[in-house]
Amino acid sequence: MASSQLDVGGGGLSRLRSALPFSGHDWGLLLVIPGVILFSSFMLYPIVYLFYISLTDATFAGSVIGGGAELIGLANYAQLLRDPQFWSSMSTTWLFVAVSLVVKVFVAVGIALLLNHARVVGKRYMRAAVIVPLGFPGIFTITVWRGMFSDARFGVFNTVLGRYNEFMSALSAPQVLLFDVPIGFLSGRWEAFFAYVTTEVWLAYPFMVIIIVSALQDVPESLHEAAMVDGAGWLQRFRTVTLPAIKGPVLFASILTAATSFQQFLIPWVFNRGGPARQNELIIVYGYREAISFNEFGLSAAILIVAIAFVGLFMLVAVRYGGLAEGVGEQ
Amino acid sequence: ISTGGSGGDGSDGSDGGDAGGTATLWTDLSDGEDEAMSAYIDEYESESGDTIDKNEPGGELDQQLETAIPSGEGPDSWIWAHDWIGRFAVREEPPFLYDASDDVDASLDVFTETAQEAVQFDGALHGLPFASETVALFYNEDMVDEPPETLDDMISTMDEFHNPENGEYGLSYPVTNPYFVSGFIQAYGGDIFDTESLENDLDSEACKRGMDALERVSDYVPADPGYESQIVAFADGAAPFAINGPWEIANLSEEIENLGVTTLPTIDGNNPRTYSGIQTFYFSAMLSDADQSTVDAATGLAEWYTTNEEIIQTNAEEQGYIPVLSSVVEDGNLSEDVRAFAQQVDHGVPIPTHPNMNAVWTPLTEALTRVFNGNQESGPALDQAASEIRENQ
Amino acid sequence: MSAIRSFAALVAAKLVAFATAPKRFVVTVQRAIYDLRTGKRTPWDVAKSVLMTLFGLAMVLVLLFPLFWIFAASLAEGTRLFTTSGIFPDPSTYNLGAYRWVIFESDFFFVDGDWGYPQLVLGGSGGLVSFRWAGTETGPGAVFNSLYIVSVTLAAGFGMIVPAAYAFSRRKFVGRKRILYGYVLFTQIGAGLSIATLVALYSLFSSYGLTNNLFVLGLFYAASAIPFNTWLLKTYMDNIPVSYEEAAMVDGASFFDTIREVILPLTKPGLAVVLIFVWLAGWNEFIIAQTLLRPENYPLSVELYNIATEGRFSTPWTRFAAFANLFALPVAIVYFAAQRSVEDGLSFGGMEG
Amino acid sequence: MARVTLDTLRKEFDRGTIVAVDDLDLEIDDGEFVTVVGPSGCGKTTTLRMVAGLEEPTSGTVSFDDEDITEVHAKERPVAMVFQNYALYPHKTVRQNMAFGLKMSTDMTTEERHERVREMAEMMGIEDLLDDKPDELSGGQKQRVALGRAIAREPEVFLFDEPLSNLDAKLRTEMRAEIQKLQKEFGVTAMYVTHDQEEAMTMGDRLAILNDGELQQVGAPTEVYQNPVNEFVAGFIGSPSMNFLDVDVETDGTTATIRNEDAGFELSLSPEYVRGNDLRNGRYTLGIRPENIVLDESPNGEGNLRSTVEVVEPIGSDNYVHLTVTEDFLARSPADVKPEAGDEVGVSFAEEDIHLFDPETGEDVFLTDEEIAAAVA
Amino acid sequence: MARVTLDTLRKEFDRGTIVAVDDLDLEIDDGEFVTVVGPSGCGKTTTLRMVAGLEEPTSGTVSFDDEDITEVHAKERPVAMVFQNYALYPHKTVRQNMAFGLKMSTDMTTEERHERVREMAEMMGIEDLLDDKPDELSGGQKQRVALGRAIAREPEVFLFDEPLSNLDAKLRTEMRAEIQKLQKEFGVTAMYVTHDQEEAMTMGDRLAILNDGELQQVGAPTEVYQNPVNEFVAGFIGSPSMNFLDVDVETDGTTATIRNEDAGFELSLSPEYVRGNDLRNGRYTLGIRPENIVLDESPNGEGNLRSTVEVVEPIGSDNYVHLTVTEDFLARSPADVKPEAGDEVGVSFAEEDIHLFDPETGEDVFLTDEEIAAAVA
Ligand SMILES: Nc1ncnc2c1ncn2[C@@H]1O[C@H](COP(=O)(O)OP(=O)(O)OP(=O)(O)O)[C@@H](O)[C@H]1O
Ligand SMILES: Nc1ncnc2c1ncn2[C@@H]1O[C@H](COP(=O)(O)OP(=O)(O)OP(=O)(O)O)[C@@H](O)[C@H]1O
Ligand SMILES: [Mg+2]
Ligand SMILES: [Mg+2]
Repeated sequence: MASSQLDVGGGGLSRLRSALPFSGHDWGLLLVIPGVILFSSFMLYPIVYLFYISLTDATFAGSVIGGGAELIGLANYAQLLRDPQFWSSMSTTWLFVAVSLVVKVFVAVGIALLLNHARVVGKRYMRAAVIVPLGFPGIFTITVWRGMFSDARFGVFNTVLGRYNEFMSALSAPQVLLFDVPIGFLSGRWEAFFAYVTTEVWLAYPFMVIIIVSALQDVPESLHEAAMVDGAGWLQRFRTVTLPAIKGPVLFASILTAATSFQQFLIPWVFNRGGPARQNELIIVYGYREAISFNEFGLSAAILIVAIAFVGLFMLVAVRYGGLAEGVGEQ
Repeated sequence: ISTGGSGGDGSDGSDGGDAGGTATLWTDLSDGEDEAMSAYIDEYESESGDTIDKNEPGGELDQQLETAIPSGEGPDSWIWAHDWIGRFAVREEPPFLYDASDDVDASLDVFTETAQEAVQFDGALHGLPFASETVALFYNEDMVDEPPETLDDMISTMDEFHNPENGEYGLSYPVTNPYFVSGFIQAYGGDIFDTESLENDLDSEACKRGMDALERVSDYVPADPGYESQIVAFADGAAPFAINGPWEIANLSEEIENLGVTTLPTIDGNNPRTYSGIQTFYFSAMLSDADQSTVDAATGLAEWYTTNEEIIQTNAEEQGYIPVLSSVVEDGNLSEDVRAFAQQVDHGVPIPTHPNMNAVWTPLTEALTRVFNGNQESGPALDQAASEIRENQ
Repeated sequence: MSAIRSFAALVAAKLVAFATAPKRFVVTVQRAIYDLRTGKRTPWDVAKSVLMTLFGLAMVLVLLFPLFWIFAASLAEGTRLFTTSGIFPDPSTYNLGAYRWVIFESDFFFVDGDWGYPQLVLGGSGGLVSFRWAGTETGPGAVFNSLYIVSVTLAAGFGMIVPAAYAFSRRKFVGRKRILYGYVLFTQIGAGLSIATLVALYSLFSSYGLTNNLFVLGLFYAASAIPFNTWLLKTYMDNIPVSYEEAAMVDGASFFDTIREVILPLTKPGLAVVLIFVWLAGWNEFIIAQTLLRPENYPLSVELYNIATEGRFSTPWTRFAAFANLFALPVAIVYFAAQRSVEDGLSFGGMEG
Repeated sequence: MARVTLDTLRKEFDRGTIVAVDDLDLEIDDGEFVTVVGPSGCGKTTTLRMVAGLEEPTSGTVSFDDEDITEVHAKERPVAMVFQNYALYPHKTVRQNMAFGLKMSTDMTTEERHERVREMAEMMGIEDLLDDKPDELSGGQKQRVALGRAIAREPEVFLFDEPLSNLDAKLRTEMRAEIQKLQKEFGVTAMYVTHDQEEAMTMGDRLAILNDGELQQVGAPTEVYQNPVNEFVAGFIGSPSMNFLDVDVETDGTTATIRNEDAGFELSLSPEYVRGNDLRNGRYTLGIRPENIVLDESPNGEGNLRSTVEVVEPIGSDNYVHLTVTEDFLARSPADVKPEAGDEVGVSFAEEDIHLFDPETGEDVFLTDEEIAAAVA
Repeated sequence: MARVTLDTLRKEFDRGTIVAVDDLDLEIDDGEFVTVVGPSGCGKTTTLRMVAGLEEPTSGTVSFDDEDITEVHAKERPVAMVFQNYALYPHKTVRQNMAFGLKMSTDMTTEERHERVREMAEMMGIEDLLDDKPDELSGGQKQRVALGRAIAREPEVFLFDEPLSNLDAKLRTEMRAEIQKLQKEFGVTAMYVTHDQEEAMTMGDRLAILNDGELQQVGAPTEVYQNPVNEFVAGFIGSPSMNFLDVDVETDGTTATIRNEDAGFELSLSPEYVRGNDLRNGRYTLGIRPENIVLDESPNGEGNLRSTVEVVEPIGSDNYVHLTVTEDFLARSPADVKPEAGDEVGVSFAEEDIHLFDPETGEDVFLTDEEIAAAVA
C-alpha cells in the first residue's frame, strides 16, 4: 500500500516537473550541488588523501604533513595481506558485526513489541526513556560499560552474579546454575567479545527501537483482525502480520548499524585495546594501533582504506539486495 | 553570540614591541599541579618580561603533538616525562625537537646524574628536568604495623588479609602495566631494555626470575588489573598495600587515615629496580624557526623553573614531586613520603629514551596480561614478548 | 521567532503532559479498580495488564541500569568509580558537589566557572551594535562553543539537506541517480572512520589555515551529516503526495509560497528527525574537534573527554558523570519535545515490500 | 449453517459516553441473508465486529445455534469476514492471501488448498492475478480478492462490511449477483453491511435498518419499502428518497382533511383510511414517494396542489422533476412527461400512497402498535 | 465566464507508449456544464489536469476565450479544481484551507477572506467544522471542504474530478443540486469528471464520453441516451446497462429479419427502419435497454422470445428481472409484474427501441455517417 503511494509520488514527479515555472531541465541539480561540494571537500577529499598516504612509507602522522614520506606503490597493501593479524582482525570484526547484529535485532524487536503492546500502561514514557542512551556521547557510555565489566569481584556484573549465586545457593540450586565468579570479562577472549557485543547492542538498540516502533505503528489493526478471523493464533499472527511489516525497517536499520559496528573503535579501545593479546582487535583498532603504537602510518592508512572499501562494498551489496535504495533506482 | 572566529594567535608570538619574547607551553597536569604551575608562570612573566602562553590541549598530548608540530602549529615547549625524548629526537622530516645546548646558560651539573642523562639524546639537549617519579609501596598503617622489608614479609601480611570472597585483598597493583611492574622484572639485574645493546633482555634468566616474583604478588590483587579497579581496593581500606606513584598521595591521604609510603620490599635481598620518569620541559622544533626572543622565553622559563630551589622544594612538599635538583636532594629536607619515593628512584633506572623502547611496551603488556590471565606460563610469555619486540624493531 | 515560540509551547505542553502523568496513571488505576468491581473487566484481564506493565518497567530499568549507576556515581563522594562494598556508593554520602563543580568551577558555562552576562555595546568596533560578555574575566565557556558549532552545523546542514532532499524527491536532473547512490553508500562512512581520516583531515585543514576555526568545524560536521540525512528526508518527502503541491498551484500559489505553505509544514516530522541527527553529529564528536581546535575553543564534547583523561591513570568519575549528565540534557530536551515527530518521521512506510 | 442470535447486544465506547450499539435484538435464520443499513456511524461495523468476536460486547450475548459464544475468541468462531478496507496481507500474493484462512482453520493439504483457491479465483474472475501482490491490484480487484478469501473458507457465517463500495456500477452489479449465488449455494448465513440502500434492498432476504445504534425495522425489502414504521426508515429507504411535507389534519373520526396552506395542498382521506387509526386533529408529517406523484402538464392541470418546476433531470428511462413545494421536493415521471423549468404543473397523490408520521415519535400513524412492535422482531 | 476550447489535445506518457488522451477536440461554451464520463483509466483526469495546467500536453492546445494558454503556468490560470482525493492541506484548518486560494490569488483582506469562507462554509453545511483539521473530518465532510475551497475562489472555470464519489447516496443528491445551483448562479464554465454515468446524465448540460483516450460522443444527456453512436456508448450510458445480443440479419433491402437461434429470438423490422441504412445480411449486435423490454407473465405469454426468470430483485418502485437469454440479461418491469424465479415468460421489444451495432466498428447502423461525425463535435 505504501509503495503504491510512492508510485503516485513518482508518477506525479514528472507531472509536477513539467508544470514548474522553470524550463531548465536540470534545475534540481542546483539544489543538490552545494551539499555535494561540501560533502566532497570535507569527506571525500580526506579519503582520497588517506589513499595517497597508503601508497607512501609514512611512519608517523607528521611525516605525511611534513612531507617526509615517499611513494612506495602498493607495498603496504602487500605487507598487509601477509600480516596474519590483519586476517584475524578482519574475521573478528565480521564476527563481531554478525553476532551483535543478530542480538541487536532480537533485543530491539522485543523491546519495540513490548513497548507497543496495548496492555502496557505508560508505554510512551517508557519509549522515551529507553531511547536516552542516544543522547550520551559514546566515549562516556563506553567508559561506563568498561567499568561495569570489571573483572574484579566488585565489578558490577560480578557483584550481580555473586548475589545471584547467593540467592540460588539459598534455594540450594544445583551447581550448574551458578556462575564461577569473578568472571574475567575483559581478560578472556570470548568473555571480552561478549562484553563488546553487549555494549554494542546497548549503543545501537535505541535507533532500532525508534525505527521498529514507527513501523509497528504503521501496521493496520485490521490485518491482525483479519488474521484472527482467519483463525490465526498469536504466533501465527506475529509471523504473518507483524514480522513482514517490520521486515523492511529492520533490514534498513540492520544495514546501517552493521556498517557502524564494522567501524567500532571506542569499545575495544576503551575496554582492553582489542585484547586480550590483540585477539579482539577490530579492524579500526588494528589500523589505529599500527599508526600510533608502531609508527607504521602508511600501513595504517592501507588498513583503513581496506576498511572503507569493505564498508562501501557492504553498503553497495546491502543497497542492491536489501532494497535499501528503493526510490533511488526508479524514475 | 560570537565566540568563534580565529581564536588564539598560535605560536609566532613575536610581534616585536616590548622587549620580552612570547612562547607557548603545552601541559597536561592535574588541577593542583596546574594551579601551581600557572602561579609560577605569572611570577616568571613579571620577572622576565616574557609572555608564556600556557595551554592544556587535553586528550593524549603526544597525539596532539604528532599532528601539530609537522603542520607548524605546535607549542614551543611542553611538559612531559622524559621518555618521549628518543622517540621524538630521531624524527627528521620534519624534526620534532630543538637542541638547546647553545641557549641554556646554566650547567646541567646542577641536576642529578640520571636526570642529566634523561634530557639528552645523541649529545643534544632537548629539555630540562624538574622532578622524577616512580612507584613505591603504600601501606595502610591501621592494617600493617611495620612496613615490610622483604617480599616474604609483605606476602605474609597479605596472606592475613587476602580473602576475595569477602571483598578483601592483599594488594592493589596494576600488574599488567610494564611501568608499574618494571621493578619486579628488573629486580634480579635483568633489563627490560638494555641501553647498551639497544635490545630487550626480557628472555634473560634474570628477568624471568623477576617475573616469578611478580607472579607471587599478583595472586593478591583484585582480578581486574585495570588501574581504577586496583586502586579502589586499597582506597576503600580493603587491602593493606598498594603499589603506586606519588600522584596518588593527595587522593589516598584523604581516603586512608594513616597512610604510609615506603620503598618496595627487597626480593631475595635485591632492591626492585623500578623505572622512573623524569618530568621535563621539552624544547620543541618550533623553536628552530622562531625568533630568538621566543627561544629565550621558552628556555628561560625552563631554566628558571628547574633550577629554582624554592620551587623545587615547594613542589616536593605540595605535589609530592621528587626533586632532581642536586642541591635540594642533598639538602634532605624532604617529607617522609617524598623521601621514600626518592629512595625508590635511587634504586631504579630512568625509562630508556631510545626510540626502540617504543616497541617494548605493547608486547610486554600483552605478555603480562597473558600471564595474569593464566593463559601462559611466565617464561614462554617473556620469550614470546622478546621475540615480538625484536621483530618489530 | 515564531519557530522559537512554537518550540517553547511544545516543550511546555510536554512538561504539562509529564507533570500530569502521575495523575493520569492514578485515574487509570482507579478505572481498572472500578471496572473490576462492576465486573466490566475480569481480574485475569487486569492482571495481564499489570504484569505486562511491570515487565515493561523491569525491562526499562535493566536497559537504563548503566545510566542509573553512573548517575549514582555522580552524586557520590570522592572520585572513584568503584566501591568494593557493593554496586552503588553509600547513599549517605550523596551530594551535589560534582554538579556544583561543573557549573561553578569547570569550563562548562564559563571558563573556570566565572559567570558573566551578555551586554550590548553600542558603537563598538564590530559595527553599530556589538555584544560582549560582562562580569567575567575569563570569557564564555565550552557550552557556547558547542552551541556555536551546532548552530553552524544545523544552519548549514538544513540549508543543504532540505533543498537537496526536495530536489531528489521531486525533480529529475542529470546525475540524480548517481549522486543519490553515492550518498547511500556514504551514509555510514564518515561517522566511524573519522579516526581513519583524522590525519588527512588535519593536513587539509591546516594547509588552508582553517584549524582552530569553530565555523569551519561546524561546516565539517554538516558535511558528514549530509548523505544520511538528505537521503532520510528524501524518503520522507517521497511519501507526501504531490497533489498538495498541485492544489497549491491551482490555488495560485507561487513556487516559494508552495514551499513555505505546503512542503515545509508537511515535512515537519522528517525535519524533526533530521534535526536530532544533525544535532548529534555536531554535539557528540570530540576526536576531530580536539585535533583541530585549540583549548580556548574546545566544545563540551572535548572538555568531557579531557575530564576523562585528566588524571594520569584514572578518571575523576563524579565530575565526569556530572558533566556528562549536563552535557546530555539539551539533547534530551530536544528529543522529548520532538518524540512524536521523531517516531512519525522515521516511519519508513515506503520500505515495506 | 448456523442461526445467529443477537440478544440485547450493547456496545459502549469511551466509558459509556458513546453508545455505538444500543440493546440490539436480531435473529438471523440459518442460511438467511440479512443486509444491515443505516447512515454512517450508526453502529453497523460495530455490530458486525461483535459477531466476529473482534469487539467485546458491553452487555448482551451473541449465540450461534443457541450456543452462547460471546466469550469465544475470534479465531475459534466459524466466521469469515470481508473488511471494509479489504485488510489483505500486503506481503503475500493473492494466492497466499486466499489460502491463509484455509491453512489456519482446516486440515487441507497444500494441493487441496490451492485447488480451492483456484476455483474461487476463477469464480471471481481474478485467476490471472493469483501471483500478484495486493499492491499491484486495482481497488476493485482487491475487493474481489478479499471476498474470495472469505468465501474460500466456507464458514458457517459470512460477515460482509461494505464489500462492494469501491467497485464501479457495472462490476458492482455483477458481484452482487455472484455473492448471492454463492451464499445460496453454500447455504451460509450472511450479514451484509452497506450504506447503499439500493444494494441492501436488492440483496437481502431481510433488511435491518439501524439508526444511532438502535434497530429501527427488520423486514423483507418490499415490506420495508412499502410499510416503513417511521419517518427515519421512510426517508432512508428508497432512492430518490420520500418527500416530506408538514401538514395539518382535521378529522371527525370518519373522514379527514389533510392540508398545508403554504403549499396550497389539500387532500381528503376516505373513511377506510381514517377508521381504526388514532388520527387526531393536529400537525403531522406527510410522506409520499417520488414515483407515486402524478404530474399534470396541461396549463391548468389539476391535482392536490399546483407547483412550479425547478429543474428537470432526465435519467434516461424517466425524468426527475424538482418542484418548489418544499426544498428538495422531487417527482419521478415517465420519460414522456417532461415539463420545462418554470412551468406550473398540477401535482396529485393517491391516498393509498401517502404516509402520515407522528411528528413526535416519528411513527406511522396508519400502523397499529402491534405492527410497529413486530417490525423489529 | 470563459469558453474553453481543446484542440487536438494529446498526452502521451512513458515516451509515447501510453496514450492517455488521444487528439481530443472539445469546446465548452461560456457558462456551460459539461460532464466527462468513461471507464477507469480512460484519460478523464489527465484531460482535466491539462486544462488546469498541471500536465503539459504532448501536442494540441488549450484555449480560454480563443486565447491559447497552453504554455501558461497553472498558477496563472483562472481555474479552480476539486481533486479526486481532495488534496486538503493536512496541516491547515478547514478555514485556512478554504482561505488559502483566496490569499494567493486575490487582494482580499483577511477579514474579507474570512467572511467569504464563512459564507461558503454555511452554504456547504460545514460552518461548525471551520476550526477542525482535515483528519478530523469524515470523507463526506472533506469532500465538501474541497468543494468549498474551489468555489470560494469564484474562478472562471471549474474543474471537478469525481467530487462526490465518497458521499452516501442522500448527501450526493443534495450536493449535486448545490453544485449545479452555484455553477448557474456564478455563470462559471464547468468540466465535471465522474465515472458514475447517472451523475453525468443528471448534471451535465452536455455529456462527453471518453474511452481509451478517445472522445466517443458529446451531446445532451437524453440525446446520448437515446441515440448512442456506438456500442461502447450504448453500453456505458444507462443503468442498469443496455442488454446486448448477437443476431443474424437477413435483409432484402426493404424489410429485414433479425434472428438469434440459440435464444429463439426473432424480430422483423418494418421498411422505414431498413431503408436508408446500410444494413446488410450478416452478424450484428442488437442492443435493447432493460426498461424497453416488456414481459408477459401469462403461462404462454407471447413475445419475440421466451425465456426463464433467474432472479427477481425488487428495488421498490420497479423490479429487475434477470433472464437467461444471455448472461446478465436484465429487464426492468413495473412493481406489479413480479414473476417467480424459474417462471418462463414472454419477452418482447418494440422495433423503435432496438439498436443494431456493426460488430467491427461498433457503430450504430441506423445512424448516418454525418450523424456519427456530428456526435463528437
Ligand atoms: N474504537 C472506538 N472508540 C470510540 N468510538 C468508536 C470506536 N469505534 C466506533 N466508535 C463510534 O461508534 C459509532 C459506530 O461506529 P461504526 O463504525 O459501527 O459505524 P458504521 O455504522 O460502521 O459507520 P460507517 O458507515 O461510517 O462505516 C460511531 O459513532 C463511532 O464514532
Ligand atoms: N504520470 C503517468 N505516467 C504514466 N501513465 C500515466 C500517468 N498518469 C496517467 N497515466 C495513464 O494514463 C491513462 C489515463 O489516466 P487518467 O488518470 O487520466 O484516468 P482516469 O480516466 O482519470 O481514470 P479514473 O477513473 O481511474 O480516475 C491511464 O492508463 C494511466 O495509467
Ligand atoms: Mg463501518
Ligand atoms: Mg481519475
